[in-house]
Amino acid sequence: MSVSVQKADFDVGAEIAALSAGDDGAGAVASFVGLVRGAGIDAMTLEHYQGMTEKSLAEIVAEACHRWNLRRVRVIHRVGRLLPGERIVFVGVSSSHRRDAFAACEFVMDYLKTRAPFWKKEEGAAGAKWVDARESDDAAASRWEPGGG
Amino acid sequence: MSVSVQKADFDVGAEIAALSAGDDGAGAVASFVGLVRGAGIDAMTLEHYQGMTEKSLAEIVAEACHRWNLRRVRVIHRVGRLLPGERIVFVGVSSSHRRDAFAACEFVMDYLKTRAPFWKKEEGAAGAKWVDARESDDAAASRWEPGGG
Amino acid sequence: MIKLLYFAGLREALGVPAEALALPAGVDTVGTLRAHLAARGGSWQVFATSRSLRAAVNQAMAGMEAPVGSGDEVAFFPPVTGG
Amino acid sequence: MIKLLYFAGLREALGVPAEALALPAGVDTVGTLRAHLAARGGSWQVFATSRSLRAAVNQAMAGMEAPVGSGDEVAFFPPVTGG
Repeated sequence: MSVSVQKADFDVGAEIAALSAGDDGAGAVASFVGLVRGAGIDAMTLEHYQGMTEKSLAEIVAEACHRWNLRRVRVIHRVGRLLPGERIVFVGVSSSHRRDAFAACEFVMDYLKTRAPFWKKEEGAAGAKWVDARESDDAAASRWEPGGG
Repeated sequence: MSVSVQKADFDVGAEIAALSAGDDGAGAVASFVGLVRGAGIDAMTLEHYQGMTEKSLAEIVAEACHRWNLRRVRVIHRVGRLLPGERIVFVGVSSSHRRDAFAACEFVMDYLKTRAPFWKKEEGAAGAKWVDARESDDAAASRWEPGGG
Repeated sequence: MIKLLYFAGLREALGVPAEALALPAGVDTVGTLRAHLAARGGSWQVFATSRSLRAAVNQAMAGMEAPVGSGDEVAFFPPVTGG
Repeated sequence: MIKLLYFAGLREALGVPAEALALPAGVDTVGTLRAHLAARGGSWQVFATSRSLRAAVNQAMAGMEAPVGSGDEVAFFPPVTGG
């Protein structure tokens, strides 16, 4: 149940291996990597609200652990300036069975997208522009609410 | 759209990196690793139907590409004798957006579990025993059928 | 002639992984092939008694009515348990 | 005194990332704080006009009715776009 907000890149293979290392009850590890897409942008800068970011990520992970039968959860989110193709975010979940791992991993991403205080600014040919929040992200998150989806 | 059935282990980090390498339209990579659980077993041997296995995995991947907007898909399934904690299967999917990647990754696992000709035999204190198919796997796969779930 | 393959627990129960078979008269589907194999008796009766046995013809899953003809590869096996 | 923080496009529009504010009389909720800030005029009117502005009190998301008191950390920002 570990959360990191950092400038540095991370080692996806090592993070995934750590989710089941020494735990022979872990039969399933689901993970997600989000990357900077290059569509018309030269770079992206991620701003965050230090303190609240870590707190909100920890709350999202705790909620996932409450909803599903999980063994370990790892969230890493980068901040600062990133180039197209660079990794932004990692979410990894281990569990006994795959259903819990898949559901929790997608849940953490959906909640992170709508509840964790990060903001993206894109640099392109036309200058720099803050990314608008997407309604589809709200819809994705609301699937997990009672009566949602 | 690459499928491998092999005795050798695989490098999860390298496989996930390859799913987006050189493709700056890939914003999302969802992946799954299945591992041998140690609950009461000393080892597990995976038998397969060479030829049909590769064919059925390729068909499952093709179906996923038909249902969702995907960029790359990678499936690796090991055969032979494996110890608790060892990796059995890898499924990785890249797409522009996370929803497609998550759905396709889980779909491939659910179909693989019920349609790809692999069989597990567990070795434990009481001897060796073929693993019974689980009804929950049929239920998981049927969620993706018309009217399923 | 057809090529017959058996896998996993079925292979072990029969004690044979594969065989070549000259198709007898009247054996032209997965179902009639199963009946023919079951008639061997002993452990082969599983072809009559098992409800969970699966079949593939030329490496595609096949039901009882699927046609079987000379040159085909026909496999029988328990429900799959990979992943 | 409260600590005020502004993030992302809002921070840029206001030209200030943070400030300390002595709470005026009658300012005791996120809503009344927003009205107080909007009254500064100029770019601060966004606190009156924006419907998408979010608030957090002591690092927890907060609605318009959430109480604000001395010692609190209050942040305003646009909808989040991480991940």
